[in-house]
Amino acid sequence: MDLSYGPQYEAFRAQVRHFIETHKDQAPRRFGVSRPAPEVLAWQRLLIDNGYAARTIPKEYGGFGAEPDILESRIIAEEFTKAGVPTGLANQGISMFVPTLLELGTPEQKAKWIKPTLRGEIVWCQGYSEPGSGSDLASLQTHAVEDGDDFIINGQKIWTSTAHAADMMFCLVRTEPDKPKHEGISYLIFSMSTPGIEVRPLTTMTGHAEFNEVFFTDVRVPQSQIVAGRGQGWYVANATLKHERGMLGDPNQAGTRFKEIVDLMSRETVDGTRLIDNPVMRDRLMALQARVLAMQFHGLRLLTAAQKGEDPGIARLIVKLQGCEINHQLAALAIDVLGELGVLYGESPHLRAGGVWQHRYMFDLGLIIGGGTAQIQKNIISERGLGMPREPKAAKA
Amino acid sequence: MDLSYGPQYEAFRAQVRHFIETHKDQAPRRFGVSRPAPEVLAWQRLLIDNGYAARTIPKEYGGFGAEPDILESRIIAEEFTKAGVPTGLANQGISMFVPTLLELGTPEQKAKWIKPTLRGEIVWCQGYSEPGSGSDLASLQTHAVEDGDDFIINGQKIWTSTAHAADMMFCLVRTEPDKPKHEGISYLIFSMSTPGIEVRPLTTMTGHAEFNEVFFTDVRVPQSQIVAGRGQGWYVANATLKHERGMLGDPNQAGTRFKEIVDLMSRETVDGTRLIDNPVMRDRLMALQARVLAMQFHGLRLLTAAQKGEDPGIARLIVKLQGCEINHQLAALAIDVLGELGVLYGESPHLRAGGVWQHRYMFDLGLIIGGGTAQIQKNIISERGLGMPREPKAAKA
Amino acid sequence: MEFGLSQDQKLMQESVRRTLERVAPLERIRRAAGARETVAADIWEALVGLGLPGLIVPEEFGGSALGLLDAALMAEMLGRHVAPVPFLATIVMAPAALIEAGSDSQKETWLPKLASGEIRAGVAVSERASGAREGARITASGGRLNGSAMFAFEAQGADLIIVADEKGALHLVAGKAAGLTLTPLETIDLTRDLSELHFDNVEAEPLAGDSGRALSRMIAAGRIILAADTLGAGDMMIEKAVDYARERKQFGRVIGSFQAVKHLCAEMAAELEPGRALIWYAAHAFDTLPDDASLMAAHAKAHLSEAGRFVARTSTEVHGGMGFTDLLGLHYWFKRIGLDRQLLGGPERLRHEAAVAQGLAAA
Amino acid sequence: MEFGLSQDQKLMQESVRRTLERVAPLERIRRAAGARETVAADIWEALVGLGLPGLIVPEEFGGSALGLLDAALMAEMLGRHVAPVPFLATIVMAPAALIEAGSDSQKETWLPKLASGEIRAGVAVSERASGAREGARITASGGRLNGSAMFAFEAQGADLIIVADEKGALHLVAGKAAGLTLTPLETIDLTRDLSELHFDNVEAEPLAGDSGRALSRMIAAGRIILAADTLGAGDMMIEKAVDYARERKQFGRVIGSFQAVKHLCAEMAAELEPGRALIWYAAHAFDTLPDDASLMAAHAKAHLSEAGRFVARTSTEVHGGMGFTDLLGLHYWFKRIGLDRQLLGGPERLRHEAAVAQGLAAA
Repeated sequence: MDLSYGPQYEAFRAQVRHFIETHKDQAPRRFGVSRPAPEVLAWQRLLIDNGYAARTIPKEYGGFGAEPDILESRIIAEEFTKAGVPTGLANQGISMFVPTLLELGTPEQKAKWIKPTLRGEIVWCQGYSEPGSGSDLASLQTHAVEDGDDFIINGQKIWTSTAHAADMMFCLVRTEPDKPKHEGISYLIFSMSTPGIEVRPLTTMTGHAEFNEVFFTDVRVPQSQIVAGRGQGWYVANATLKHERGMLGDPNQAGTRFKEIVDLMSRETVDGTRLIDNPVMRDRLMALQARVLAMQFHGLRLLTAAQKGEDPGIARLIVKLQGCEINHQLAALAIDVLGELGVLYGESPHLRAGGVWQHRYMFDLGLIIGGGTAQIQKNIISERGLGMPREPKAAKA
Repeated sequence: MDLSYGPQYEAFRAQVRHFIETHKDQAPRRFGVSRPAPEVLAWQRLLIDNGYAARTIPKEYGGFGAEPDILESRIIAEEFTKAGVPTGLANQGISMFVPTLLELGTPEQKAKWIKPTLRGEIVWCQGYSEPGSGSDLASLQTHAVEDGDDFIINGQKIWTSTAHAADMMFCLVRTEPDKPKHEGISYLIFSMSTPGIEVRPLTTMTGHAEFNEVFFTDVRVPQSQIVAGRGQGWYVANATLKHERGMLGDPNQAGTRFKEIVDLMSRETVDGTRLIDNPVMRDRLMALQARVLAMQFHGLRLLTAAQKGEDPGIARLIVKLQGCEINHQLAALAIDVLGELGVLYGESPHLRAGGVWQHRYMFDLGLIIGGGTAQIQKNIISERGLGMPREPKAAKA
Repeated sequence: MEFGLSQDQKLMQESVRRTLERVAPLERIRRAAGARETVAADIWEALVGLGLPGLIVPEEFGGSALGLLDAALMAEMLGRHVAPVPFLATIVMAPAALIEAGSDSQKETWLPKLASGEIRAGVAVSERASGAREGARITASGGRLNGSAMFAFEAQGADLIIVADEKGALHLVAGKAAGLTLTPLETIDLTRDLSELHFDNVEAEPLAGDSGRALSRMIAAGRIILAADTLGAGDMMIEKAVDYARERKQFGRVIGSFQAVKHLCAEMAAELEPGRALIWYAAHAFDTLPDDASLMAAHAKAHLSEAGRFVARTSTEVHGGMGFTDLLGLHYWFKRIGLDRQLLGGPERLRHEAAVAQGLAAA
Repeated sequence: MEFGLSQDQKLMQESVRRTLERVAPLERIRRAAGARETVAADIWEALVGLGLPGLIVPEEFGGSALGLLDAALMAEMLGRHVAPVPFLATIVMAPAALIEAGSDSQKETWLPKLASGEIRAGVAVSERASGAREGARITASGGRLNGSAMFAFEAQGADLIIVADEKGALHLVAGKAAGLTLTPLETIDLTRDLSELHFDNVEAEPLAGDSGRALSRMIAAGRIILAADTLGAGDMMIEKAVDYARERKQFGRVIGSFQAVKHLCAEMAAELEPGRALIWYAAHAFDTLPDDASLMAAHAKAHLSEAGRFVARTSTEVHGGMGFTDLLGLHYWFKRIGLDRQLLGGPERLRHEAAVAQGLAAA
């Protein structure tokens, strides 16, 4: 155990701090979820030029070209978070599509798409899930039928965040209907302005449209816009997910939320008594703090393992399940602490923190479900982590 | 809702009280789990003669011959419990075997076995579970092979309480190995002194041998000692279980345990502060009280339904799961209240209440597992209670 | 000894259920929620037609003189259908207070009109039931009220509001009294209304009888009603989860055939179902065993709040992504259960009150 | 930045694991438990051979001068094998107190013999760590101790016992001192010893240095060790459950292919695994960030106690009836986790201390 970073990394940290100090006035206030505003694009350029975004992407594709170093990445994240300054864009184009293309794209595809994507000039959305294909993604039905040099796409995608603002989509479609389900899928990229694409906002339980549905009616896409060949889509998608898994997420989010609740409990009163002085509420708070701390340290453990190239095994597989659960429980505690204030919403008077806890309590439940439900996570933990057998295939009725 | 019993039942209650008042000096102190002592046998006779045991069993078979009346049974149970006087014997012979024989036995079998069983003169044990057949009871392997007019039994049973003290066993054995598993089982009765039967005490995690294993080596039993014919054993066993289900168990056990914990918390101190004055412990206590009360009232609801001959549906199916869980949680709270005192055991100084909470915490876990594990209970609740589909049969590998 | 519902009670509950199935389908709820319509006139009319407003009002004042158990059975149906109609305050808590401690004239003035559904009543007692936030308080002096009450129920459009002052005394205030300002509070649950009331020297009439007892009765009644509302909403969420799991296919099977999904559904039922008998007993105690009522009301609401939260979350999970969207409208039930939990005292406070009621904790 | 174990630490842990696999198989544990043998001589000798007794003792006194993190890794292995050997008091808590606040002469007298395994030490500090039961208390006056300490660790056969008096001052008492009566307390866990000590004017030598700090250090150390013991025992219970579920067949399938059983196993792993990093950090804090140590020790023990209880129960359930019998011996782990939970403060008390340590509650 050595929780110091050592002189070399501390020097790097100083450099990051200096950059932030010097440039923070140029940082945009909010990134938003739609198209990046001009000041966001400028900020992104600045970050890339200085190695604080697209850090390890080769220079020839518009990145900074540094060697991968997990600690450097963490230091960058830590310092930007500490300073309250936005880091680089982290949209699905940058975090999912670019790594995929780097690994599996043709030289032409890489040359054409990576640089403007990194710079935020092209916004991508992801077309994977369908209404009938959630946990069982490989059963997707959106199909692309050959027509000369083109495919004609029909079907529907769901959970497509930023579809309303995206220029392009990377999309899984069924091109080989006669093959087994995993082998009949291709990975296509196309412009969202292609005729026949309709985007409808998808309102969730929070009352907001955080996602979209996307409908395809005879959408014509050149066959050349396939990545990695016909029937390779499932393989490509899993390569993408592998990249996603490489990103550990910020282990400090729950910690930040925990601190917010301590503040809340120290401020809010019932009959003049602060909630932090309620022993039962405080006991819940402390039980959650232990969980939050455990997951923070667990995240550091995974970071070290990643840095050393070690496989942390089951330790990695539990992160999504536990992380989402703890966030949800934090929100539940905050709501209980707030009492009736905890059900106010919208633009109500007396709303605390803009209703963020109410929103989180619902949105975090969505996160428990999304990206592999808790049930799917437990399948993965037991099968890949503990080596338990898969469920037997059902006999034909 | 009418929580009074009405004049007729209150008259009955007075009669029960009078009986108890008059005869309680004759009541044995402890029943024990082995062979009934002479004073127990005498007490049982007295109870039967007055209708407080074997109440609804026909007179010709040695019972009292009353019409079934659930409220009368409840009043008897309530009054005996309140007075701290033991009710009649409730061994497996009386509660499981007698109802089965009444329904499915031949006239000769009924005439021979019921009366001495009711009187406690014949003690029975149940041979159902096997080491390899727990949740999947119908897969049992103990087999009986025809040999002239006899069967020759070989195999092993487990979880056989009182086997060490029993005169007789009612037992499920496989007699038709070529039939589907549910159709190849027969229900046999035989003496425990038959040569080839070996009883070995089965020590559990509590450190006590609450159960036994029973081994059969070439045990010879006349074919006439079958109940309801060859291959009918599964049907007979389920008829027995139906009777068991009819008995609702004492809905007040958890209530009694709850009161014991309140006493415990009012008495035990840490650094001079009573545990009941610890707000966090008290909160757990209150949360459990609500669950205990809910299950008590739930029991009354089922009682009324049974009395009216109504099917309470899912309400009945959840009782085992919830009841066992609450008892286990009560024991867990008691142990936490006791702190280090809560791990003392055996004959240790300072042991509270003879270590009953420590024992319950473990034994109640056994009850969660026994008689259909929590997982089997959830299968039943979802399938029979909620109408969800059974798991598909596994395809042959 | 009969622990259960009478034939009449079953019929009445069934009749309200059928009416709500007809007049309050999901599309109607959606429309009402979209329009912030917490008194859906058509649904309200249908319930008035069934005599719901006079449920617990004595016959002499035009009511049906039924008990809180009957009211709880109705609340269960309203929760089941997330009905956007007043009930908690206007049909239960306000009449309960008037019945308990109103003078003859107060009863004659208000009960007949409440029983007929001609007028509605709100209540402002949250500071006494859940504790005061932000120093909210009402002072009473010389027949005038001053101060603010933060979480009043069904006060929007009410003709009468029953208000507890900081000492727990109850006052009758006209909905349109001069000096009374009402600020609607938007909550996650758009099917019911919550308001902040500000009193600037507002004329008020004290409730004639024992206010302390009346306040404690109306709070107990309210808690039981909220528990029953959660029970009904939870029941529906379980049914919806089971139905969805029987339809939805993944990996070539309906998801309801996966043991994980089946067990989630079984756990929901096992957690929620015993709460039904607890509510029945609490309501029955309110009607006939008043010494038990406050304790049982606290337990019923705390317990159903916990079971309800588990069901709300789990049913949503069983629905997967669809449960998270607005498409199926499942969130209306989720939010109704969420609101119930926070009104008239959260579980921790209620458990503390339960301990106090049994002499196990200092007040 | 390296959050993890060094190569040396991994090797040392592996070597103890292999040794225990050899010398402490289930049959050996069973024999020791049957004979109430809490110092299994052969196992103890094997661990002495690995230098375990001197683990945290400075080199000048014949020890290895390793940290609490190393000790926690050893404790994990001992929990994993439910080893019936002293560790908590004799190898960690007593040396920690002497190192922290012993005079040179006290260190010289005791540490070398402890480090060599020649003698053993018990500690009697439960009244300060968990609170006093039954008015147990020790008064110190004129170099003499009087009163009783109820839950002393590893005091049976110890040559030295470190005792906290009612004011938190620490004293060194010879195991055979006149006036000291030791009553063994039998617990559910027959692999470790707990005793009641009675002092009748017993000669004692005060620990030379800052007793308050030494006491707080030894309690923090003890809590971390107990948490690690639970981690190891819990890990083993998960492994045993998984192995059993892969072997045991019901309904024509191994039960480990049923989703319900798989998910129970997944939940155990998900609950327990993050506790490992929490223990590592707490132990590391003890070694290098002393301001954080008490808080982290409280959190680690409370958290592992809760996760451990869940694992102990769930693993038993996965084993079905077999888990409930003595046949597989699973209960030794169940009980070890059960004992760990109750020593040096249960979760509620520890969470309160965690709040106090952060200024969120009054002491």
